[in-house]
Amino acid sequence: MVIKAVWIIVLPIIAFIIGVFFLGLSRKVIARIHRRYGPPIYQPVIDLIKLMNQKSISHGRLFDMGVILSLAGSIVLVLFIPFGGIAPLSGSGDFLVVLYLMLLAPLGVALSGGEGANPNISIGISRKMMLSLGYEVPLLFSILAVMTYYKTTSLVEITKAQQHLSWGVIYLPLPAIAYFMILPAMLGIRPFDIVSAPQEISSGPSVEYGGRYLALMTVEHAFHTFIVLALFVDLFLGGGNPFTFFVKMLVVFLLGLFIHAVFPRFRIDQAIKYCWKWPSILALAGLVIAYVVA
Amino acid sequence: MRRIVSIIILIIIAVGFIFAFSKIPFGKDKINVANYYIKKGIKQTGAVNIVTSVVLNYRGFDTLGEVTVLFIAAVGLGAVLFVERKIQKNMDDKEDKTKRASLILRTGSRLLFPLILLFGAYIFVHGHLTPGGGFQGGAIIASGFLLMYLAFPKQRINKKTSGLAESLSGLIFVGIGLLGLVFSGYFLTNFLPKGIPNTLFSAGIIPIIYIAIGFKVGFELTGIIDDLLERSR
Amino acid sequence: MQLITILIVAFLGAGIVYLIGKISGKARDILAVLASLIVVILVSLAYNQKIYTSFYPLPFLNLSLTLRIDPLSWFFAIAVAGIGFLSILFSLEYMKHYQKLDFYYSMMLFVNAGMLGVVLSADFLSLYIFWEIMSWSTYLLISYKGGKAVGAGLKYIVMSTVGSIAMLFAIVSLYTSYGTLEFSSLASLLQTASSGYILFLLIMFIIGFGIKNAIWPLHTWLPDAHAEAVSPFSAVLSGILVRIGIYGFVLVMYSIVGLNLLHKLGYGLLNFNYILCWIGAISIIIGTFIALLQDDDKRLLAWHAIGQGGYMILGISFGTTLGIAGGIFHTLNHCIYIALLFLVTGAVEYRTGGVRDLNQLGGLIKKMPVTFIGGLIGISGLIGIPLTNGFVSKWLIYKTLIMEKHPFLAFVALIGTWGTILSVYKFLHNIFLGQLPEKYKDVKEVPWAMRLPMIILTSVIILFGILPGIPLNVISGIERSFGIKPLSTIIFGMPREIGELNIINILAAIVVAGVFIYLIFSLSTRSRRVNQYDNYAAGSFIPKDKYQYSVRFYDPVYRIIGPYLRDVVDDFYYWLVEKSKSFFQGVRQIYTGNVNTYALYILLFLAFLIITKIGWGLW
Amino acid sequence: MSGIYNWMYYIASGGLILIGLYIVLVKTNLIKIVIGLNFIDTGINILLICIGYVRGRTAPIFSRPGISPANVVDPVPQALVLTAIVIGVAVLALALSIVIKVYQHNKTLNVTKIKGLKW
Amino acid sequence: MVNPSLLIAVPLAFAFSIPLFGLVSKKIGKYIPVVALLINVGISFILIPQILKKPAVVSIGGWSPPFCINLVVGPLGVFLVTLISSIGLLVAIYAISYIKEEPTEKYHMLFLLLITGATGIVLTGDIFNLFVFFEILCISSYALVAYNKDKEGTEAAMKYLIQGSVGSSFVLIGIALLYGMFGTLNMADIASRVTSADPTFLFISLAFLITGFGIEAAVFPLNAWLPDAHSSAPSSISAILSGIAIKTGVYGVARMIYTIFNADGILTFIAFLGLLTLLIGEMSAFRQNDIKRLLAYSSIGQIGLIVFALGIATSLGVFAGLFQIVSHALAKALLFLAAGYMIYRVGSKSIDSLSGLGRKMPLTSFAFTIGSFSLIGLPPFAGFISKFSIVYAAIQVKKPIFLVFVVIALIATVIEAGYFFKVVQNLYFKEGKNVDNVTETSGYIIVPMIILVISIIVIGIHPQFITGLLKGAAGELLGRTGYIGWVLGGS
Repeated sequence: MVIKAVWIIVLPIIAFIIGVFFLGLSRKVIARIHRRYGPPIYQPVIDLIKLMNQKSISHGRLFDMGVILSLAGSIVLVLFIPFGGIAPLSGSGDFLVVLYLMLLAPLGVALSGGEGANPNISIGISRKMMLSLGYEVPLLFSILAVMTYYKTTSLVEITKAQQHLSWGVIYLPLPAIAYFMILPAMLGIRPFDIVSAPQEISSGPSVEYGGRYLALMTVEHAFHTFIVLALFVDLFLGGGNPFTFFVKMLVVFLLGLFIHAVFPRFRIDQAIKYCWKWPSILALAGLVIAYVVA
Repeated sequence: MRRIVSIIILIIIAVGFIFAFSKIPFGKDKINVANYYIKKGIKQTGAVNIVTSVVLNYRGFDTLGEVTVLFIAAVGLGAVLFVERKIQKNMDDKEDKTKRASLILRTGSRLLFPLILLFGAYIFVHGHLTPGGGFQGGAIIASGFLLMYLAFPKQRINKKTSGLAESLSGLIFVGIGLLGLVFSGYFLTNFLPKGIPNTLFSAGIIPIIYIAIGFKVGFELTGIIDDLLERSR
Repeated sequence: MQLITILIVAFLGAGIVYLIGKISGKARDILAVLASLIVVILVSLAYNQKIYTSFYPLPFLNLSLTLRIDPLSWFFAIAVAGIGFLSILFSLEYMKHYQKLDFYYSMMLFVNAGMLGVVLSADFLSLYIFWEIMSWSTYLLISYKGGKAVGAGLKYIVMSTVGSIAMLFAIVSLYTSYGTLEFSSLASLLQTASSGYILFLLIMFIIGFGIKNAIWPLHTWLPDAHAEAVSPFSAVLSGILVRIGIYGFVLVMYSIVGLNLLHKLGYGLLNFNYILCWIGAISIIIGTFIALLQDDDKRLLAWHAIGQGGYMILGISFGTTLGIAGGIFHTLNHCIYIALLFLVTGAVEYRTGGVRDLNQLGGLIKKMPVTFIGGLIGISGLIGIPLTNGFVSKWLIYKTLIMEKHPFLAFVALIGTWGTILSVYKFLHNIFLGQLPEKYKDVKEVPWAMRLPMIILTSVIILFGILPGIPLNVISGIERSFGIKPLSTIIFGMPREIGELNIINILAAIVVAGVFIYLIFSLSTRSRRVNQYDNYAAGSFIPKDKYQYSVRFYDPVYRIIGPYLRDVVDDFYYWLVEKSKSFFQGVRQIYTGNVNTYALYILLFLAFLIITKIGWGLW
Repeated sequence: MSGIYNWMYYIASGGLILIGLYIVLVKTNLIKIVIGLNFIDTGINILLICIGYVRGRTAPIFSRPGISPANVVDPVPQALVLTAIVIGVAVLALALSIVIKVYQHNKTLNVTKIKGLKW
Repeated sequence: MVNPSLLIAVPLAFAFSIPLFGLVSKKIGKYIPVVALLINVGISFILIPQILKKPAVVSIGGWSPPFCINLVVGPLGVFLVTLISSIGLLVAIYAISYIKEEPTEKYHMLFLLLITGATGIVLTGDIFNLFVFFEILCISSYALVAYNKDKEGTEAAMKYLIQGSVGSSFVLIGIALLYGMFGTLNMADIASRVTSADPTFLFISLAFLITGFGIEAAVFPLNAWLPDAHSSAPSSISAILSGIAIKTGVYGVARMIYTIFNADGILTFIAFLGLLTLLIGEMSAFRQNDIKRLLAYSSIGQIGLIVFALGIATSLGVFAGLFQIVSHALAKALLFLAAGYMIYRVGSKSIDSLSGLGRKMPLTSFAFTIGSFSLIGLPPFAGFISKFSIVYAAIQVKKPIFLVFVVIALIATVIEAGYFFKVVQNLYFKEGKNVDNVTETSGYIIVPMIILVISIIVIGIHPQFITGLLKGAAGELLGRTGYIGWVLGGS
């Protein structure tokens, strides 16, 4: 019980650190691919401290609360996703709960941005919504394939079933590939950075954010990155202890970054069509196989 | 097209008729219920004319209906051809297109009219004795009026009086029926003494009803003629 | 006696309200509220009772009308009474500017009374009678506003009549076969029936109840009717009236036919349950994704009512403990949040002068905060965000689908949820968020009589979201009465053996995390409040009132999916109606007006009769 | 020969009825149609009389001596015919009056042209 | 015991006396039908309990049954007489102030005679007498249809007259054939002898009779007169024609088939004919824009339903058919009365012009609504019970063909619901164009409508008021040996 309580406090911190690390890493890696030097890996931390002390504007109560809700949702989510076998709250909610809790963060941003009353925000949120509709199709197919295959809705049991190298990716390669293909869309990185495209819509939903708002959003982004990757590892790569878990996350992240960094940015309709085409077909095929096999 | 279809249909119906008629041999004695009337009619009704006894006694109710039908026709005709009095006056004032009848016709009809009336009265008064009766007599009376109309197109019967006569004679018919109900418990029963058959004052209510019918039919038919004549102007 | 009292109060209330209304408008309003309140109280007093009364004999048919209360009927009765009361309360202010209010209130009470009658009936004849009363009074209320509502009302009542005759057919067939119409006796008598007959019955009842419940492909009346009815009545209509269909499904499938027989129907994939759930799934897809395309807020909600109906069907069609519980619970939840959302749109209409076009609204959050919160919580419930009631029921349904190995159905359900998110966010965003147009500068929050129902419904959503055990307890009572293994519940969620769901932990986690972040947030440098025009526009000047970027909010998606999402069923019905109209037109040409022809008909008939006898020797 | 003799009256009555029906079916003039109706009536009256006739017997009026009950025809059809004639007259009169009105309104007697009411 | 012959004699006497009263005052005439029918209603209500105990056979003229005309007052007769005189009474009250076109006293005479004819038809036990009363009914309705003397009325009357005369001729031919075969005119007597006759012959005479009565009953191919006549007559007459006159035709057909000929074989065909009538009627009504024509076509449909129910020929089926007669008579009379006054106020028969009348004429519109709801068969109105019984009866016979029939009949109900609901919406929920100075009716117009509304609701809620009578009536139609027994005294 005490251990659990400790983990409840520690796990978000770990997630935060890993997430921020990935943020910094991605900037560095992309810079290197672009033949730039890039900022130091700890740059996001510096940014955060700076932002917390900057002045900012607010458009109203919801503008504030939305950001808080968004971050709180992400933090809570961390507690439900096993991290190397550690999942302090997984008994209070299964994968379905996770799927729904994943909604809190974008909803918070959307609400907050909505009150921001900036056309760019509206466009950004609209794009975010549509994009999520796009990637949810293959995502749900692959998740359902996993759940069908392992006959459970509990993430803990899914990871448990993948002990001893009997990873999900071996039995369910197609859903895994599909998940991997939409990973950048979920993370909002290239070529799916349409939501926050700085050149087109001035960073979209975060255009009105400054100071502490931007800081919290960055933190949220870090958590989000952690969650998406952790989920992938849990579902397809068999979890493992915290260290191997981290390594697996890192590998997935870098792979994704390398592959996707070279693509140009999609238009939103292209993105949706892409999501609904290959990843969906693969994931659906995976689901059918899982359904037949299970 | 329509003709051909019609003829085919009519042929089918004709075949039906043939089938049906072949089961009713012509001229054979098929009298069933009517034997009762033939045998007991004179005794029961006092009328030697069995047809009359059937019409007014055994099947008196039909006759009441029949009278009603004629009444309806007269009333309905009046209703359908009704014109507001004012308009009619205007028409009268304009001009009268009908020609005056010839002298021979006028004189002849003046001569014949009372005779016709008398004959009609004779027919309906003797309805229970001889062929004839109220309807026939009424029709004869109406023909007398028709003659008068031909001879004197401008003259009219008094609508009010004729209406009253119609109404009263109808009421007499129903009233006699109701009296029968009162006296013997059946509607239209012959509650009066039957008298000696084959004399004028016999057969109880039959002559009374026939007289009423005679007046009624006479006035109704006259009324119908009058109405039609009125519209023809 | 108690049940009879409820119905008498309900029906008499309707009548008296009309008469009083002729004397005084004020008294009528008070009386209407009182009548509906008394019904609520009376129904809640009947909690956990089992009553069975025969209240009206029809000796010439050898039948008597009966009423009963059991967990199922109580559950629906309280929902009916509650929603009825709240929407009448809401009407007090909302309807002020309308005319024919006597008629309106009386019919509202009448619809409620009809629904109560339906759920309290203990035999099919009384159910049918109350069902029809409910149908025609609904029709009158839908048409109440005139204009477009007339067409909507007609569409509704014609489809409803079709449903009624299907139901009537089934009922009469039951009666001729078994000589009784009481649920309890039928339940035992039907156990020996052939499965073909059961299937026939079920299909007929599904047509009957399904048209009310607006399952695909019987849904086409619903969007028009919901959109065109006055908002308080839309709340009743969508919240509970439509869901009386679910009551019917549950009643027929589990209370009367029973699980044993249900599972014997059909072979393999052509199983009855399976087909029913695919119908539900199609309803979800059609409903939520067509909702995405709507620009009229009530129409959008209306399509969601169809979609959410699909979830309920999905839940109840499996006949597992979890599934039935999920389906019934979702019915209740839906009734709460959709009623709330319709009241919200009503409030917005009330203050903006009847604007329903999402593209013309915006930014009302600053003017109508209570309404906004209602809307927010309402859509959260509709989506099923954790901590709102919709979450628990949807969770139960998904869980059932995955446990029963129907991943494809689960996919449909989940993707339906995403469609829901998109469309209801648009609903919320376009009404309350974004720029406030100049013309709504002086809009005020709605009066208390309208706020109160919204507040009550909002708190119920949260309450059931956090303490799902309260309603689930009643629902497990319902399941017990069906003879199904009842759902074991704890107050905060599900016990361990069913699945991992403990709302209180989630709540605690979110609250703690939220408070923690709020602390950090407020410790950091303060921010400055600015007005809505003071924001970043890349340096360009944006004129007022041209600042709406919410028109055609999801345009790229429309372009991709729009062509596939035509309501073909509706088109088909219209085509059918048009074709039959021209056919009818043709039929009446036989009355040509020519009397020769008429005589020809007569003789043809005679000749036909003769020829059948002589020619063919018939008869 | 006796066959024809037996059938003659039936043929007359049936023929009148059929002719009347034919007129009603085919003729377009209202007056003619009314006359056709009258044909039918007459045909039926003859039919009734035929049915009541017994060969070799006399009218059922016992006003002269020598007429025995065994020697008279059926009185009932005669009574019926009386009624039927009156009804026929009534219908005829009413029909003509209505025709007069129709003519006033339509200025024609052609039924194919009087089609104000249809469908 | 009141003598049932008074039921005919009283209105007849009053009808004949109207010109006499006219001498006293022109105004009395319009009250005479009310008085006469009030007496009739009283008599029939006194008769009901007595007749239910023991049917009465009353001879006219005092001879025993086969030898004279007699009235057979069984449950069916007394039921129909009560219906006829009640509806007649209400319509007579309505007509007091509705009929303004001269010559009103002639109208009232004809009206009273029409009712007399209908009463005679259902009471008489003699087939030729039936024909006579049938003619009374028909001829007075020809005259009344033409009563307005306008273009439509006379045209409709002309068409009605031609078809009606052909029909009566057929009836007379049928009677002549029957007389030729059996030598008797008493229906019970004929009924007791039919088994001895050649079946082909019997069928041909039955064909003539069915066709003849079918024209008045407005069964499908024979009903072309109905829409014209019902829509062009004065509305009070439309109400009577729809409410009563066509029912007597149905009575005629039913009496012939059930009692006289015992023609079981044709019953399914009759049911089919009814169904066809129902479909054609409802389909034709659907596209109408003339409110009275719509109601007229709806009458065709409802008659089809009645005939269908009678064709089921189980005791429940006949019961249901008779119940439908009641509910249709009440509802359709109500509809015609209400529509009649709306038309009078608005000045147009088109449905569109009735828009918005719900506000201006609330009571009339309410009456119209109740009537149409009852016709559609919605609870808690009378029409529901009858429709339910019909469906029940049709399914109960357990013949596949009747299952198909009942499905089709129910589909026709949907069509009917479609157009009636449209009209109701028109009344209440559409903006009226030129109804500003339309006012509500009052007095003699509204009373009958209110009574009809109340009776529709009361019968709908408490059908037991009439079910006993209807059961007896159904028993009379189906139990022909009983009928023969009453009249001829055997068994």
